[in-house]
Amino acid sequence: MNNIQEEIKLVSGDKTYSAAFDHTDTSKVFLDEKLYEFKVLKEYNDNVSVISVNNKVFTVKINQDDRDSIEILTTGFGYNYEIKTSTSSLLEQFVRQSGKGKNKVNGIVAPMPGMVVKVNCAVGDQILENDKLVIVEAMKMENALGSPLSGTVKKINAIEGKAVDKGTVLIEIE
Amino acid sequence: MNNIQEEIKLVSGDKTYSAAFDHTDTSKVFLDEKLYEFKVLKEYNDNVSVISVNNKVFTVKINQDDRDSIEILTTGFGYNYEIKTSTSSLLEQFVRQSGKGKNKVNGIVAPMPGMVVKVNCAVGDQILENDKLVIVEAMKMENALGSPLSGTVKKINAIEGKAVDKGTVLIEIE
Amino acid sequence: MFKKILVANRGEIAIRVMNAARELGIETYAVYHEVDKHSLHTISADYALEIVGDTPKQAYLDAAQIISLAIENECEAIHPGYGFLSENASFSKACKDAEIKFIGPNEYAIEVMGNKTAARELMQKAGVPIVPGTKERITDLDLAKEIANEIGYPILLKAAAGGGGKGMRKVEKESDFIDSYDAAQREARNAFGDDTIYMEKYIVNPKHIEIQVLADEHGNCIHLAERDCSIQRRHQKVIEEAPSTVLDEKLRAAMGKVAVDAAKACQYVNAGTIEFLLDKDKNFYFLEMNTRLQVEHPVSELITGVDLAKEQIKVAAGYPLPFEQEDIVISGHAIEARIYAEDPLNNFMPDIGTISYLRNPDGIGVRVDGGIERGDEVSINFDPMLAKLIVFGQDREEAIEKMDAALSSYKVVGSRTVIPFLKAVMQSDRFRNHYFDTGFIESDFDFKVLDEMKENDEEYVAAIAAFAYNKNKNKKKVTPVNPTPSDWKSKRLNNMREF
Amino acid sequence: MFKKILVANRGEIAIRVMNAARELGIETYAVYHEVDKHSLHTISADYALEIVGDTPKQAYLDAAQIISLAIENECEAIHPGYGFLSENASFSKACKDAEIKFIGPNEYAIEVMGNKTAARELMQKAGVPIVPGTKERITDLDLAKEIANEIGYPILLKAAAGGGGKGMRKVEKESDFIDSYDAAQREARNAFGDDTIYMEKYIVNPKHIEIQVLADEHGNCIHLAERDCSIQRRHQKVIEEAPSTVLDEKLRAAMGKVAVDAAKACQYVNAGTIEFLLDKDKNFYFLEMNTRLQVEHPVSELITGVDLAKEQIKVAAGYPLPFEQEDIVISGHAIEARIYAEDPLNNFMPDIGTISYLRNPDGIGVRVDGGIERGDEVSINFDPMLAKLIVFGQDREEAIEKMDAALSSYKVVGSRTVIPFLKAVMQSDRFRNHYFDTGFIESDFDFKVLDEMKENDEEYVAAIAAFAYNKNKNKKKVTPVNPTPSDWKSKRLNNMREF
Repeated sequence: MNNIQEEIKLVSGDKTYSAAFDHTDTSKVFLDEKLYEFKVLKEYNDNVSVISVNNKVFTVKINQDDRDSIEILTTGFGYNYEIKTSTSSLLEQFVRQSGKGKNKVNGIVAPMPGMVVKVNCAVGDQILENDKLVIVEAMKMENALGSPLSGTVKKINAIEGKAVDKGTVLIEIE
Repeated sequence: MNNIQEEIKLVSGDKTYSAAFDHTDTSKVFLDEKLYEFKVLKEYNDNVSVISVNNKVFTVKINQDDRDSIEILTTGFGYNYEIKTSTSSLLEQFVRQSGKGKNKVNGIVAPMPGMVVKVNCAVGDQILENDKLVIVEAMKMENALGSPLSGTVKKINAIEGKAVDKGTVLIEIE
Repeated sequence: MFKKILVANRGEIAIRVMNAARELGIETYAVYHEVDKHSLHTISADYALEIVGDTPKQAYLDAAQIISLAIENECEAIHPGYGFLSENASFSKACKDAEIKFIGPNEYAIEVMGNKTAARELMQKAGVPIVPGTKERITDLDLAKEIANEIGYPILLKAAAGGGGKGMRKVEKESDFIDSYDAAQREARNAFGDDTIYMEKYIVNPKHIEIQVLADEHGNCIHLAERDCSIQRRHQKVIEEAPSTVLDEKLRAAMGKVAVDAAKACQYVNAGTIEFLLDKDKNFYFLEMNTRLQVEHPVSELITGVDLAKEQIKVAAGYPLPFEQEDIVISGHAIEARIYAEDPLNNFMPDIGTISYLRNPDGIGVRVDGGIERGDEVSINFDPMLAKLIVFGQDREEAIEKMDAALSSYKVVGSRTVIPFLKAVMQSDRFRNHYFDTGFIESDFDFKVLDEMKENDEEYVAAIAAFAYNKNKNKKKVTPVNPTPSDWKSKRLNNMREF
Repeated sequence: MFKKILVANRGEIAIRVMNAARELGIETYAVYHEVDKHSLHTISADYALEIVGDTPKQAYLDAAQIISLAIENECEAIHPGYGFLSENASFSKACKDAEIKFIGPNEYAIEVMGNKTAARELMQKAGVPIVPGTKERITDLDLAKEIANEIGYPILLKAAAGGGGKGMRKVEKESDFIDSYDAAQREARNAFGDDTIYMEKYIVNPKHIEIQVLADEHGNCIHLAERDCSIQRRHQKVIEEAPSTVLDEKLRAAMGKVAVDAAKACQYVNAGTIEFLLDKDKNFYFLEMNTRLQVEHPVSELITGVDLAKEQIKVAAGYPLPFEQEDIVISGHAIEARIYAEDPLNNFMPDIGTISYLRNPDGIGVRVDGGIERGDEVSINFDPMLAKLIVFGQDREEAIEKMDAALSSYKVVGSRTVIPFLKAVMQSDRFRNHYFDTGFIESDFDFKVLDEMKENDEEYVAAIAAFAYNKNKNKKKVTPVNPTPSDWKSKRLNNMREF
């Protein structure tokens, strides 16, 4: 492992993997010091490719944006990783210490596009985690959406009868 | 048919179709004065598309080069058309009159890539149409290729044991 | 036989029907809304006719427009598939008035069986056992609560016009009654334009068993044994099989006879299904009749050898059934799994997106009735069912092995799917030992298994992420062609398990 | 049961075998040459191992390399598919020496049945009827001509090591003998590295009937009825069906018994096929034994319900056959059509190219064993078979209807295919009335039907050409991005019918 060029960390939930690369050979990756050898067998449109990893075959879609996070979609599952280089780790540590962590949504987010059928709360209501605060209809099914946390309803963006996009913050809670 | 912009002829073997277009609406074609209406339902890579013609659905690959000839591949069949605009018709007439018609291959052409197994003639041989002059092996099968015309062997380009590409003129005959 | 038929539907069922028609030498006409012009059913037809509407749904529900297209194109019959116009009595009648054959039952059967209250009454008269409950529309909520107390909780609220779990609510205790009633009514109104709700006893741990019937215009009516459709999420079927492991020859014959009686009672013609709840003591209760071809019809086809879609067309063309009850012999075992674009790790939330890569499994005893192909988008306009995977084995064990293997061969990349969940069911002891009822997913299935399945590959997938990062590193230094970030992240949200 | 097997093949048969293994819970290892790394069999496997060689063929034939990969990856068995190493006796032995199970017969059976002369002798001893002819290698051409005169023309020259029509020549008259002999010998040398040729009586208008056998390591050997593979071009099968319409129960039992005797005579284990010629008087003659799974095995699977690839693996793992002869009941009718990238309007000349669009038919009773997907190239490196389409119907008429419909649903765009030809066969009276023999394509099929089929759509296609011209007209005025003309024209040549 003399040719190791760079080490990164991949963070997925509470798991962290250390990856190291051989700069003379991009087909090799050391993950937690175990060697993985890669072959790209086939590439399709839309970032889909078939890759063999130590000869094991995976058909995956690899979504990568500029903010060093990668999503790997297999048949059925989606895996998300934040990439931490030594620089980004330091930066993040700094940001965290300054109390400006990543945006965490405090409230209920529309999990998919749909129509707001009913809002079950008002601004100022004290609510508990899992309280069903809003009902959204999508693909002909009603879904009662529960609060991810206990707190007070701060703002209501959902309007009965109106369509909402996926990701819209419907109810803000603090 | 007041908006007719241009008329062309499509020549396929001994058949000729006259096509006219409505310059206000490219979804319409008049072929031998019958109206055809088009919708492009879907487009794939490699010039493949699904087109409805008077609501009838065709999945086709359309190969068109700059020399105004079009090939349409369906499942199973290939259709080839030479496009004659009024200009090109005149030009062709002129060329034909000058005795410089289209290149017609005089001889045996390799119908596919393969290996020359045997040459059954020598330069100067008098041969008849359908005489099997050369044997080419391709996809593990031997194919004895016959002459498309009677005449004299002018030149032999096929060498036993050598690979040939599709379209190579193996034996020239005059 | 007809020369041309119009298929007034989309997706896999439209393709299924067109395949059947093609075997009978019939030319097929698809209808499509602009947003559906590239869809597989459109491009699979011999002819494709555009229908217009503010929304695709409106277009597919536009009876008058569809009938006039059929007339214009000299189609002699219309197959409605399932959903859309398939259980619309006035559409059946409108077809008849236009002298176009509706490939399905007459308006009377649709009408009466489509109304839960009327259906219960008719079934009771025909000697079909029904679940205790109200026979009329709930109007007086206080009275309704009294009746509920008499029947005993849990009770079930159901939309009279409903089906497929929509407008349906289980009520555990009296204090939940009003909220559940409101929700069921609202859902029913939105889904069916009819908010009539009735209630019945909630049968605890029942099996959902349904009997396929087939009747011709000459008075012949037979059944094609049962399907066990107990594996459901949100009252909607996910896995179906035939035959059921809990029916013996005697019970099959008894339920079959009742189903045929039910069909005859509503003067049924064409293919239909009588759904029953079967309790642990093998009591069965009429649930409803689906007056159309069902999503899960293939499992019956595979164990009986009868092509139901083809028989539907032949019956509509006036042919008598080519077999009698005693000719129907069941052999082998069939299982169907619905391939939904839903995230089983997130409460089966539909997951839209582009199916960037798709490869169906193949081989002996493997059938895929699919509605999409590689590159197609899964949109919110329609149900998130991508395809149905149906397998046939010499026995149930082989069918399960085959389903498990076929699910492993399935490649769907671009949206989350229920495939891992389906695999987990095939591997679960409860399913293998046929110890499951309609509460299986809600109560008995261990979702942790899915987390474990996901973690199984985690090491490799993390390595792939690292590999991709390393490979793309240099690329990222050049100015991106498209500087706007891709939107995949905004489409993925965490913490959605509890909603 | 094995935990891991290596499949030493490519294309549809490798995928077929991997499907079977997956059902048995076995992990699958594909092997691929660099040019095949993107191929469907490679990307369908659980694991894919690269094999090297100057040509892909050399790599797939490299027994030592493949065995050492199997050892390295702890694969307990190797399935050879068909072609390549499948009928290589020394490979079977090398596997045994390496303590890896060869999924197929032992070296003795391959050796003896692979040599036409030795096979004839052994069969004659076992009481299997054989075609009159030479039993030894032709060495003296004058003597050979004498024998030919005795047997009577036409005679057939055949490579001892041959199979699938390679190294085979029909000789109509004495004056053609030498030329035909030279050609057969040359072809045999190139194809098999063995130019031994023998000759036999050419049976006029025979049916090609073959019997599937299956034998385990415990002395059990049964047959799974016959396949009729009479529809051939260039002595290669295109359409196969089971059962044959010309066999009755008695003849089936007689031929089946002879086939089992033949298998027992060579101590056969695993799946194999005894090929016969059947003349008009129902005399049958041993042709050869294929000591491997055959391309057309699916038709037997569909009428018997036996999964041959799965049974092969189970037999190799030491399991006894799970059924006896009397358990094998045939029902329904199955037809297989091979989807070749060949131009039937041009003497079935292989047509290479990119399969720019591909869509397999689907539905009840339709099976596709395929080796390619949309976007793949058909190269000259391998046989031009894209897939096998196999259908099952309750009877022959339904199977034909189903095949006809499935062929209409098939979409293969990018190379010419035999699909229109296959459709024409399904629609031909001769085939429908089962009045056909091995001379069907050469002598009885009317190729004008194909011209008519092509012309049927001509009007629409010409309109499409005009539409495309008009649509692209404006585009052509801008400088083309790629100024070199596309090469499609150079790939298409006219006047190739007579070659």
